[in-house]
Amino acid sequence: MSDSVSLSAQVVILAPFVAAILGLLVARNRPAGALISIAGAAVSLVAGAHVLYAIHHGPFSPEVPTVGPLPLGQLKMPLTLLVDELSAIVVVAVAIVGLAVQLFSQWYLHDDDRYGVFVASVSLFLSAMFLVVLSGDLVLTLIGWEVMGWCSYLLIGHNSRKESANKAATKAFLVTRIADLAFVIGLIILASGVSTTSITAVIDGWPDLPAASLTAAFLCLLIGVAGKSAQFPFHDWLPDAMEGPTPASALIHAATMVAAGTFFLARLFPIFVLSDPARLALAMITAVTMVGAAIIAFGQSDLKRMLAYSTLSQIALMLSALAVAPASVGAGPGVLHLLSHAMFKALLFLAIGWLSVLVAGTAAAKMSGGVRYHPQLRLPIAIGLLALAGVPPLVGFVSKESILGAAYDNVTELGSLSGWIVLVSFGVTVVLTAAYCTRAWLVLTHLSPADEAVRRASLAASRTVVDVSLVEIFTEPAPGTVRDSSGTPGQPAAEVEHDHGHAGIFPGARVSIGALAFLSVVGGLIIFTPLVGVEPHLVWGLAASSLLLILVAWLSVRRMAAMNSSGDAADFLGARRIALFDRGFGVDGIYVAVVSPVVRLARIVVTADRDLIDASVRSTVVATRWAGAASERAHTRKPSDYLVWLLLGLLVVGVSGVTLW
Amino acid sequence: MSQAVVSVNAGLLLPVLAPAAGAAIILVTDVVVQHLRRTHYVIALLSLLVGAAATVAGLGLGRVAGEARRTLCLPDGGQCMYVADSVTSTLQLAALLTAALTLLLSWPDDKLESPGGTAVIVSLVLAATAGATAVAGARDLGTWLVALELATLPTVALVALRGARSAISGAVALLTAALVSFGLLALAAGLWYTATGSGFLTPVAALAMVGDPTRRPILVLAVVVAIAGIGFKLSLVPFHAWTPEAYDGAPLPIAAFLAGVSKIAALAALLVMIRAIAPLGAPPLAAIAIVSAVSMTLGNIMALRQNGVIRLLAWSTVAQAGWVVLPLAAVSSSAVHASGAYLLAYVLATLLAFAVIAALVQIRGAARARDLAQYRGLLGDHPILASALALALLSLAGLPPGILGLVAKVAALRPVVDSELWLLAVIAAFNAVLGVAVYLRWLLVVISTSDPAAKVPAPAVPDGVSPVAATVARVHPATLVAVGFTAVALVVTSLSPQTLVGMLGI
Amino acid sequence: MIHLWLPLLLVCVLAGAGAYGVIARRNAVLVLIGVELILNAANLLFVTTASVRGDQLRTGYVLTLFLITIAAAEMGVALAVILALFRDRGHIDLSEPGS
Amino acid sequence: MILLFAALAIPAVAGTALILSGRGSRPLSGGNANMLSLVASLATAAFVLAAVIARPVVDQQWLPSLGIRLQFAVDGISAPLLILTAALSVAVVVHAGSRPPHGGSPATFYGCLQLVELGALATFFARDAIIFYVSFEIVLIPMWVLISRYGDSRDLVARADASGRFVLFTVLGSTLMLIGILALVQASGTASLDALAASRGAGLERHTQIIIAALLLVGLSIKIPVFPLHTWLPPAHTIAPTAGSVMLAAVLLKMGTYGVVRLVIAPLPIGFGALAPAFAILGVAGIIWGGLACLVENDLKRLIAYSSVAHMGFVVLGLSSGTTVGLQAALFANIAHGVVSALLFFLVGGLKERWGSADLATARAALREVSPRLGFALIVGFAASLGLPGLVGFWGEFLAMYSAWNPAPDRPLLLMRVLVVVAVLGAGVAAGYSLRVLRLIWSGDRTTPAHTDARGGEWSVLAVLVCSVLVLGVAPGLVLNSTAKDVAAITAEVSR
Repeated sequence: MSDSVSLSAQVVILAPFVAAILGLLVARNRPAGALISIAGAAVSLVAGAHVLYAIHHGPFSPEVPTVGPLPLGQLKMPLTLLVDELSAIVVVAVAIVGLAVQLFSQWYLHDDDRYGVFVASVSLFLSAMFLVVLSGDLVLTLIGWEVMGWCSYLLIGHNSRKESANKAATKAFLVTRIADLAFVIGLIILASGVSTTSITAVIDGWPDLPAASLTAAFLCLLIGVAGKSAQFPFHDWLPDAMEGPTPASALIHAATMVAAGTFFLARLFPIFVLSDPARLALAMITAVTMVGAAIIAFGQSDLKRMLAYSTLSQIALMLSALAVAPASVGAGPGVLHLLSHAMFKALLFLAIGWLSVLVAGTAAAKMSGGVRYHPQLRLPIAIGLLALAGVPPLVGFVSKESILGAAYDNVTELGSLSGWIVLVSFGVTVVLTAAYCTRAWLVLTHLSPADEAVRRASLAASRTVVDVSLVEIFTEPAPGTVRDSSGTPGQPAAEVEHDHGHAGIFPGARVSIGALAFLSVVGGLIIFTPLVGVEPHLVWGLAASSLLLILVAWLSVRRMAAMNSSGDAADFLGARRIALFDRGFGVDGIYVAVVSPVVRLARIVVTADRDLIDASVRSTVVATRWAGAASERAHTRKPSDYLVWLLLGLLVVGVSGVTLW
Repeated sequence: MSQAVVSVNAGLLLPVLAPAAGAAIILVTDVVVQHLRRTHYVIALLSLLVGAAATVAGLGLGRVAGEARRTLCLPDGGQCMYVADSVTSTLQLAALLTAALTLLLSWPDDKLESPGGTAVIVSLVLAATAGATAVAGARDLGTWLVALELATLPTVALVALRGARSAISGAVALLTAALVSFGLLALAAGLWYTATGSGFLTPVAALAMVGDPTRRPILVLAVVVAIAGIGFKLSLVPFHAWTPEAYDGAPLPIAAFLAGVSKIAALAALLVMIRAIAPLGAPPLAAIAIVSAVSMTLGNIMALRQNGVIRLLAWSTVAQAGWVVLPLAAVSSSAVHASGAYLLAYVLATLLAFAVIAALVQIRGAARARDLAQYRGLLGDHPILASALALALLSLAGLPPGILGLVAKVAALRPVVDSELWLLAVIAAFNAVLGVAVYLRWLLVVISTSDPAAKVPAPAVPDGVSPVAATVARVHPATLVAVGFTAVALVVTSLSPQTLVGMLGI
Repeated sequence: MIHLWLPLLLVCVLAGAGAYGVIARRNAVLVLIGVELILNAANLLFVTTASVRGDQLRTGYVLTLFLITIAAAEMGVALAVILALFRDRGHIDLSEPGS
Repeated sequence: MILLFAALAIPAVAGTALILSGRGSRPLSGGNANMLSLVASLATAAFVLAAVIARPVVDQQWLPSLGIRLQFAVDGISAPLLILTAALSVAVVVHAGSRPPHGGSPATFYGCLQLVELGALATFFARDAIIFYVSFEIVLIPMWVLISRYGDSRDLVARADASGRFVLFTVLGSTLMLIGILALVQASGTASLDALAASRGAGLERHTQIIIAALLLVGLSIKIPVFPLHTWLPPAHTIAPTAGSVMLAAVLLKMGTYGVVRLVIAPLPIGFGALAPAFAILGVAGIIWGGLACLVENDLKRLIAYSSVAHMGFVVLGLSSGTTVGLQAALFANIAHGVVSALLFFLVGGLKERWGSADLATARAALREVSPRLGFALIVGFAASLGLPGLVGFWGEFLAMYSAWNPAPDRPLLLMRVLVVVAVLGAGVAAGYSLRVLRLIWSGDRTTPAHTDARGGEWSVLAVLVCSVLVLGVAPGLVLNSTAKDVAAITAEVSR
């Protein structure tokens, strides 16, 4: 079986990669593009499933070769894949979401002239994510990691005719890239310690090496993870990334890029647990993010952005599991939540995307009552929101409770600060999550007729560039979220022009939503299989109290919603505050504060390059001219003067000759 | 006076005797048959070629450290007054061929001369050439002084003979400098004699004083005063001031002569002295280093300002003279070879440049041929000449395809580096840059497309006649031969520098 | 060696005077005289050295004769050029810039 | 041996013939010149490829008086560069076929390209230090002619300035290098690069090594170019015609770093070790400096020139580390930059011709809208330029940083690590300027003024380069395996 596992693992990565290249070649041909992209994802799913099956049924070699080791002298770089239970199950989850997204895109983008390019990018994205998941080498991880970032740039900026999409794409890439700089250094430190980039060697070797270096490495890695997983303070790119088409959002925010950080830390969990300072840092980051994002999510006027903030919060949950899980528990709870989040969040995005097509918008006002008019969406969205809120027996409940259990174990076994931090923030987040889920549900099922009057022209006016500096990208408020003076919710630009008319949803897209909904319901059962390696471990007291909290949130949001006519509980906050929420409390300011000095510095550099460095070069020209003019004057053409020179020359030559010889 | 000079090898002396005899024959012929022109040139060229042929045996080609041939020796196996080793023979060959090319260049001009002027000019050229070949072989103070003066005085006359105003001031500048320099050389000879007690400019003589430390400063003084005296002839700063005046004032072929034969004679004289003191194990000569550095720098800086090509070449001579003596700052045998090699490369390239200018004088007239701005579009109008000029300029700049110049630069820098004269080497590097600027400034004009707004009408090239044929038709055959010979020589030596450098021996 | 002082001093004086003449005089003929002084200094040096050294070849004396001859030839050319200069400009002032 | 001579003789003869043929009564037409040049380049490429496979050795007397021998050979380090040179020479000719040169006779243009190729090939073939220098100089005049005659003719003063700067800077550099070479040859008694590498500086005093290494490094740094000796590069690139920019960036700059490996690191390990920290500092300064300049530069060609400075900074950093990883990184980054800069300059050169200028401050049609092929190539080019993993630019940068984090024992560890941190910031800046350019010209909704997309020769060249960027990015072993053995030989002493 070992050969077939290796082959399948390679196919998992190669299939979407080949699909991406082929897809680009046939980008103009829509059916071919659809076929190739869907086939790519499907092949990956099959191969992934085979890997998952095979490794539980027989011996296999975990190290799978790729392009061969690189000859780098002292540094060993085997560039192998690492197949084990962890990577196999995540591969399958990613492949499911990927296939669903590809199927859904076929319908969602059926009138987009760049459909072919889009699905090719998605394929490449999937390939990169598979690479991260299957990677047994830090460098391969980095490759997948960054390629995903680049693909996210392409996907978010898919509608490159629209300025806001371009800005969001640029922002997403730059923010994650800057965080990745630290990530690269972290990887270099890890590799340096053991002179190899093999992950197994890193895990085996580091326990014997100085803990300070390990902490340094992980602090660097955490910055990268925070960037990629959109954790505070790098979180702001993700809500803006909603500018991308909904399938892209589903892909980026459900199973792949943002979860890659979780997966990577889970992969390195055996040595991550050795570094308490790094774990504390992660706990604090995630605590801030999970609570903050959940609060902001509640106040969003745009339901898609609300989902984006909920993603931040949920990712923080997964990461917090890694920050607190005792070594005995392992990375299982975090990974479990990764899987469950992949299912229900993909479900939610696709379903909201579907709805947005039907109601032509994603703003809360636009979607108000949407589910009532489109009952076929009632069930999927309900399942998704329930899972998100963590209501039993849906998959969200199972995974969240296992995280809770891990935190509890931490507090009881280790009693560390991070355990407490996570436990408390978890409790707050449960309430808030239930609250915004309830709010969303109430909005979607609101009775009053949808306000069809609000239609704003696209912001994507034709671009007249003078000089777009990087500052500008960050200084303008996120588009489509500004409410005008009448208090009418602004139309988010994302889906405005996306007019599918009443073209019926394609069966493939419908099936994919159905499958995701099914998995969200029964996915929790995975805990009873050996696939994840998590002991069914519910702390009943905590589970009961979290259920209680959910109930309380449900009731209070219902009350709030009932108090205003729009049925939107968030209106309770008032227009001004919601605008503040929509801007994500202005975290953009941090980026501006970072970027504008850089641009100022760049201007100084250009000036210095011209007026200092190059001026010194030019000064030689001036000096030469000046010397030429001076010596021109000296050459008087008088023979008598020349005779004086001659004898002076004799003097110089004589003196220098006699003294210096 | 009991010892007489016993050995006289006339064959060995032929490089000196042939041009001298040629000069005599021409003067006699002129007395007998007046108004001859072509005959004089033929006689002169023949005598120069005979002399050149006589040098071939002494070249270092294919021989490993060939034994020097000597004559005019003292009887008891003592020292010789004339030594023809590979360096000597090569410099002699170069001087003779350069003189021949100069004559070829002046051939078309001779209609302008007064009747009988041809004989005077040609014989003066031959006389100066004889001086140059003699000084290369001279190993005693007397021959050295006389030969050097023989190489110098006729050039003053040659410059002055044209009688134009500019020629007079050139001649005066040249004359005054020559006179004072000769005075210095005489002093240097006296000091050498005082220091060594010998009239020979040989290592044996120099080594004789090693035991007496008080005489060493006198020897040094002799050397540096000689450098100052020869510096004038080599156009080294600050002894250079006559150069632009004389080049500009003199007829073009004479300027070429000054740039060629005169420089060969001067370097030959300097090399005689340097070789004499080289075995002393002398430390680097700061005097030469200073003079070399200043010459390069000033020459290049001034050349950058010139708008007339002759003056530009004059200043380039000053700069190149700095390069020529650069290796001599390290007093060694390899430095002598390097200096000789650089000189050969410089002379060849400069001659080609002068030959092209001479051809252009015939096509376009003197005024246009001397003005840098008028070279615009030359590549389109006269591709052959422009290509030859480009090759010459690039050789002077030391850039491929002028690989000869490049190799010369390598050779010149090597002794400097070997002696670890880092500062001098770096100054030379900067001057290499300045030099490139000088020659590319000219080349840029040459390869630029001609300005359509220029008032000068395009040369009337009939349709169907290639620019090459048009060029050939309008240039005197002698000039064409000169251009062709130097160009081919430059190409061949660029492909295989060994043919030139190897002459100097190892 | 004390007796050498005088001739050598004279050499220096002659050379210095010649150099002064070369530098300070503007008249071309006076400059020529300066050069002659330098040459004579060299001659004196040769003779002095030869008398001390007892050179078998009599180099010093022979060279002195050589120098005198060369100087004569040189003066011939020089005077011709100066004459041409005078014809051309009407003066022989070397401090006038050339054309 | 025939292979080697043929690989050098064909461009030499073809170049000379083309230049001279432009001067006859019936000058060669542009098409014929292109065809002739293409045939010559292809033949050269074939012989180079054969030479790379057969590894012939030539050792002949050339200038015995100065002890210079015609020594040519191929080894693992030079092989990738040779292939790069030969391939790009074909590419520039093909590209010029669909975008012909302006400003003078086409035959001369192609002739100069052939001579540039000759010089570059000879440099990489050379096994004698002096021959290396001679070859190094061969490229100068043809490149100068390319810039000064075929360059951007809108501002003639700027053109003369740019071409002059190029040639003068480079001559200064190469003459300093010559002084260094001569000193090296004198000190170690041989001019053979192989013998020099084998001796590893044995018998040379530390201070001698330092002086020689300093001379060589300063000289070569001008060519690379290393901050602050880079100011000739932006104007030269801005003015040069597309083919000139490509050869300049992709081939000529490589001669500098190649020279550092051959002439400094291999024969003077101790001297280089002493200077490596300073060299690394300048390299990293270049990374930051070039990157920052790109953030606000408004001329696209200048921008790419500055990004070249930044990229070469990574090469310098890798070289300075003194380890096998570092050398491998530098050599790979060399090739990577060759491919990427060639791609970008082909693109930008084509864009400049279409737009009439390379000014970013003017509103242009979005490339993605009007010319998707150019847009695609651009996005791949800049992705590679910002060092995106999986593309060719990544490996050199990452490995260079790794190597500097773990430098050879005689390097100051703390300093090198600080430099890595700074360099990584430079990589961040690279992302900034790359995205800035993409935002300005790739995305957006303008479709006016419309221009044509890449077709024919231009598109095939771009496509091949895009493929190389991908293939080398996915399989860096193609280059690294070639260089590994010889690099190990060089660093064997250093790393211990």
